[in-house]
Amino acid sequence: MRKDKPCVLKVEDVTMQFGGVVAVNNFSMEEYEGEIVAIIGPNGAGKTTAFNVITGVYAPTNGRVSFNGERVIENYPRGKMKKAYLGQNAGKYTEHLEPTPDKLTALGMARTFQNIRLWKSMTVFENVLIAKHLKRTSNVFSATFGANRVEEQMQRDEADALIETVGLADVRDELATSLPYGKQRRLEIARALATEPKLLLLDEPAAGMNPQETVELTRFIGEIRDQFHVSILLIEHHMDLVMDISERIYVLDFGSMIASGTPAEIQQNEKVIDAYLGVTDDA
Amino acid sequence: MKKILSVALILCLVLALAPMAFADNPVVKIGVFEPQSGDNGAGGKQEVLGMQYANKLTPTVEIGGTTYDVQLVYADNASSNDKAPTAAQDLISNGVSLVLGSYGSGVSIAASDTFANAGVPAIGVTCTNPQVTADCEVYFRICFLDPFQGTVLANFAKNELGATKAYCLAKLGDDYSGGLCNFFIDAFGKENCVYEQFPEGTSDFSTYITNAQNQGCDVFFSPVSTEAAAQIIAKADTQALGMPILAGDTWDSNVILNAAKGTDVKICVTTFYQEGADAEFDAGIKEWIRSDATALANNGGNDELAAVTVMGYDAYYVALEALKAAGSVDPEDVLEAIPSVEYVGVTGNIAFDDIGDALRDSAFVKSCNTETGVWDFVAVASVD
Amino acid sequence: MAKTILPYVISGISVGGQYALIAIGYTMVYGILRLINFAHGDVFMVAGLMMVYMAASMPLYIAIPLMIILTVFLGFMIERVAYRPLRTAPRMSVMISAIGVSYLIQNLALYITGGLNKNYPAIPWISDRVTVFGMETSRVTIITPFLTIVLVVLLVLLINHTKIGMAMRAVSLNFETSQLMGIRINNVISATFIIGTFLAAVGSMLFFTNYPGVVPTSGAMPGLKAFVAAVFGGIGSIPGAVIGAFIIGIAESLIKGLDTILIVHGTITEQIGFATFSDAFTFVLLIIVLVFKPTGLFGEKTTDKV
Amino acid sequence: MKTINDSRNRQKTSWGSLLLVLVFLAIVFYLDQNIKPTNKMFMLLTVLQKGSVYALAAVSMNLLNGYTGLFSLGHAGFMLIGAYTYAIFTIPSSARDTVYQYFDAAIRFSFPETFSNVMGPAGTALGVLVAVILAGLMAAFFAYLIGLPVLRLKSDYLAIATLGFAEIIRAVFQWQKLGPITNGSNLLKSFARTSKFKLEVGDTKLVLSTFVPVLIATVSIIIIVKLVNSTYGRAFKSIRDDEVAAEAMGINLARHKMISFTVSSFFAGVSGAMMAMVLSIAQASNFKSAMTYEILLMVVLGGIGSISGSVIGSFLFVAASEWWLRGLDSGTFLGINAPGVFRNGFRLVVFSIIIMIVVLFFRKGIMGEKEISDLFRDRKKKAKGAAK
Repeated sequence: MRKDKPCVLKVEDVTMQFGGVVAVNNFSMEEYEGEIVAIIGPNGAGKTTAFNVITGVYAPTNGRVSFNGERVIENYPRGKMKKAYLGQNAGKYTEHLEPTPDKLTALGMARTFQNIRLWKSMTVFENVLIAKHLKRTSNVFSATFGANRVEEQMQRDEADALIETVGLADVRDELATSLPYGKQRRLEIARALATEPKLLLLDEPAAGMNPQETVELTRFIGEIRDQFHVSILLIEHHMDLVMDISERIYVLDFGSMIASGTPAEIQQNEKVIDAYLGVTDDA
Repeated sequence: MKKILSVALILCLVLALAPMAFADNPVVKIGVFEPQSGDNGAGGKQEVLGMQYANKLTPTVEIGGTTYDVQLVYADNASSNDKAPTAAQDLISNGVSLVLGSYGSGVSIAASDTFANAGVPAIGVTCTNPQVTADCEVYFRICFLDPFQGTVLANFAKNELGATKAYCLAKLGDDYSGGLCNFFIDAFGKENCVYEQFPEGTSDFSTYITNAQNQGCDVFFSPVSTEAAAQIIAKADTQALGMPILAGDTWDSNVILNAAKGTDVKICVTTFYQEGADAEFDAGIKEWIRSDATALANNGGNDELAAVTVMGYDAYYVALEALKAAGSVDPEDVLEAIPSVEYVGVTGNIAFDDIGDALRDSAFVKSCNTETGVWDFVAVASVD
Repeated sequence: MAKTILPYVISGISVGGQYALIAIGYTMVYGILRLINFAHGDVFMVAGLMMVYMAASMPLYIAIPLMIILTVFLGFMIERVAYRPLRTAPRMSVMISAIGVSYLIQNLALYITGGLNKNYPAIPWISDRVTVFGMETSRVTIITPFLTIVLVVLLVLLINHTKIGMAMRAVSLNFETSQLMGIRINNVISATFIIGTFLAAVGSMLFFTNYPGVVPTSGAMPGLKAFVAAVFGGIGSIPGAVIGAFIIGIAESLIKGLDTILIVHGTITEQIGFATFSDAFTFVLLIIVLVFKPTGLFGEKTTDKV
Repeated sequence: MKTINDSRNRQKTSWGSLLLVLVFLAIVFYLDQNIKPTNKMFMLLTVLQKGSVYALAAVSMNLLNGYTGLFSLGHAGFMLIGAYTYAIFTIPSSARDTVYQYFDAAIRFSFPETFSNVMGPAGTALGVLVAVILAGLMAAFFAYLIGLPVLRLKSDYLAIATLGFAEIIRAVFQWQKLGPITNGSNLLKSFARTSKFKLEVGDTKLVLSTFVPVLIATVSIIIIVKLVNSTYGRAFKSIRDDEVAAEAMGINLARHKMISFTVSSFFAGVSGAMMAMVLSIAQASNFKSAMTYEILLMVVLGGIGSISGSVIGSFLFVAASEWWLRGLDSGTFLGINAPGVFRNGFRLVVFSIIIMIVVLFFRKGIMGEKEISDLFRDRKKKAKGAAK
């Protein structure tokens, strides 16, 4: 643990309840600057839901998320949920903060998607360039009438540099969707990096990849962390990858956290082994 | 495919521009600017019938010593104000010397600018709204105006029908019915009128009938298109309206007669012509309508004369007079000649005042005989 | 007061019943294909036109069934020709196709009728004049709501108790899964269109008997309003569409008479001109529903998946 | 290296396009002077005038439907607002009482008149320009108000809600109680219109009837092209392609949708103003949903997501329906004389069949998502590839 570094992400008592189903139950975690942290768990454990809460897709039913020491998401059981709430810590949180995902991205969180969501009709270059839109200072008028030429050129250069760095320069002008799967993943990560995040959230980055590609990806994620000075939070099924690069792991099962610790600790943890029924290898 | 399409389109263009076959005599073209479709399609067709009949009787005209064949060139303004300018332009580009029409005031107002811009004179046949000729140097007309017609109808309602409260119904955005209602209300007294407008595409007139009944009106004034009229009459019958329906010249049509036949609705209209005023003419045109299948269909399937048909007939001869007086087929000369044209037509004497309006001071009032399905003459009305 | 309002309500219920019959076609198609079938209103108009032409050349007892069969066939063919080839295309394309079909049908009707108003034939008995509560009206006005309810009950029975009905429910819940489970999607969709157009054909008979003018644009407004009714009641829900249609029919009728009602009642002395908004009001209602309760009165809530 | 080439190429294309546009404007100007209304070829000018109105309307709709993926059907409503704003503020005071014949006109102010009193003839032109811009702003303002509640709605619900709003706007403008402003449901006329656009230089009268609308459309479309190619345009496209991804990449959906919606409506308003000046009348009943559908079909014909496509689509649409296919309505077409078949309305039938064919079998329209400049570039690329 890098507790000497500042805390980038702090999740406190997050509970997500859909109707009468508690998908995530009282989940808390922390991530420190420069760390690679993984959330694992069997199918249906609530990983993706937790991920969607952190990235602002769903508002949690109860709990709080802080980013860079600043409270960004907070909610408490309201309205119909007031009575129906089945989780814990009711009454602990009293504010309602529900930013849209773009606000969180602006603060420095960027994500990728489990089922790659690139912009289909656009080239690799455009995909990266659009993610730079967030960093503009121009308004719609100055952009239309070309008063932002300097900024525009700068963003184009930055996008090109980024494409070069992630090794997609040879396919710069190809349609994003025409790339092989592995490169699409890479592009999605590059696109997220273009928003200049402090925290990069990867939703099953190795899903659908063969062992060879997975190995490459593992190396790639490590490189990114060092080169772009980002912290990384990932959800993953590939245990090889997780154990290889994560510094700490949180394990979810049936919505609740059953363990957390270093890869070595997790591999020894009985509860985790039980949860996975011994199938800790490639799930 | 795209290439074929574009080639085909260009081909169309070329062929459309290819010159027409020439007749022996030189040709003078008279534009017929009338709705053939849309709300006023039926009325427009009836108005055209008169011109066609006149053209058949008098297919040539002597202009400046040369005999010209008169060719009627048609353009459908589709009863729609936004299609009217293009239809007008179509006629102008076709080289017409002057234009007749249109049935329905809105399209005439809409097209007036196009005619003015090209300097092509137009003679309105039954467009009664004052705006048609106001502010437009090239527009003339041979019919009376709405302020006159509205007053005649209001007086008739008050004096002959003994009405004290009138229900007025117009169509939204229709200059003819809206204008006429306004002038009717002016003459009848605003405080004694209920004025409502229905949006385009309305098919449910039952509520308006109910409104009239509930507000205790004793005359139902609805100078709307014949399309709507047929439905209003049907509803008036099923809901037992209980007051006479009053309307303007558009209702002088066999569409109304067909709709009203067999009902117990009382309908009175003002119009330009009363059948029987010129027996010879009546017989001739009826004969022609019966013998020509298209004409018969355009007249609604029988030979009952509409006043607009007769007006169309007169308009054609006024146009010929204008051409003769101009001594040339150039629109500019025709425009100069029109103001001084005088003509004695089937519908009465026709002459123009300073603004280009007809000098007419009387209208016929007719009522519908619901048993026989014909118009009964009621009175000749004028304003003091 | 009651005497003043009653005629509006009765006329509104009647219009509502006719809207309901059209709205069911919308709601069923939307439930299954997620498509606003813009051409549905025009099919309704074509049913009216066919009746006009057929009644002129054959007795009514042949004309009416034949009209219904041909209308159903038209609805079936529209789906076949204009929607089926686009099954995998984006939703916008299908909607554009629907608008294109509507444009084509209207223009065809314009061509055939020459743009003139066609008078709907009087169907004996139902177009007779009757007196209800001291109010004169035609019999069709009274029959419509009852006939509508009977048809809707039959339809609900069909959907709940037959195999094809079950398939329809399955498809509207999840298109892909039902396909995987071996439901012949195309048959289900065809059946939906057939039922929808059948009801529209019946609706057109009632509607045009009541308001006997048929023009190429006759279907557009009733079609849109019926769609609004379907949204209002919660799209995909048949009872919802029916209730929505009745509410819209009555509201529309009352709006047209609101000036009169208020004047007779003494609330206002001068006209306000509410009647101008009789069509617009429907859309106001629509937008309010969409903004505050997007799933309509009886629609079920759905959550988007990321 | 690559980036420098890239930006140089971009500049080259834009200079080339600009030159083409100038040549086009010069041709239009020449035609304007030489084709008189009585000439058979005047239809060409009519097509140019109406075509430029629809081209702008189609391009602005494309900005929304094609580039931002917001399926809105409210275009006719915004054009109506534009047309009325323009008309009301350019009716000269002398004509006002004739136009508002049943009402006591409330607004007695005309931009061209006021400005020409101060600045002479140049003021008239400025007045027209101000009125056109005001027309756009008014439409954009209404779009903003409407957008607040409805832009959250998804695809077809948005379509039907905007369609509904257009109907509501139409009803409001026809309301008798607003008569002093809108002239009720009656038409507005006598305002500044293209047939009166003339410039007197010494003794020669220069006709600008076609040039002015074409110029306004051209400038507006260039602005839209600029917007589409800017960082905002790219953001719109990302929303179209994948809304969830766009939001996750920091694009504020509500804000960008609103920008696209208001800008699109601004230009819809401008095209409405142009419609009024070309037709020389403005009337609410003309701006029906059928108009929106027609514009949509033009967009589809040209290719959703292509601005040059929309322009080509609308000119083809207007030329075909107003000019080339007219023979289908009047008895003789392609030399075939068949009055029984080629009668009123046949043109529209043929036309709608062509459109259905495009919709079903050529879903990408004429241009797909490409622009004319892309075609040149592709050709160059191909030529290069062949040389290799």
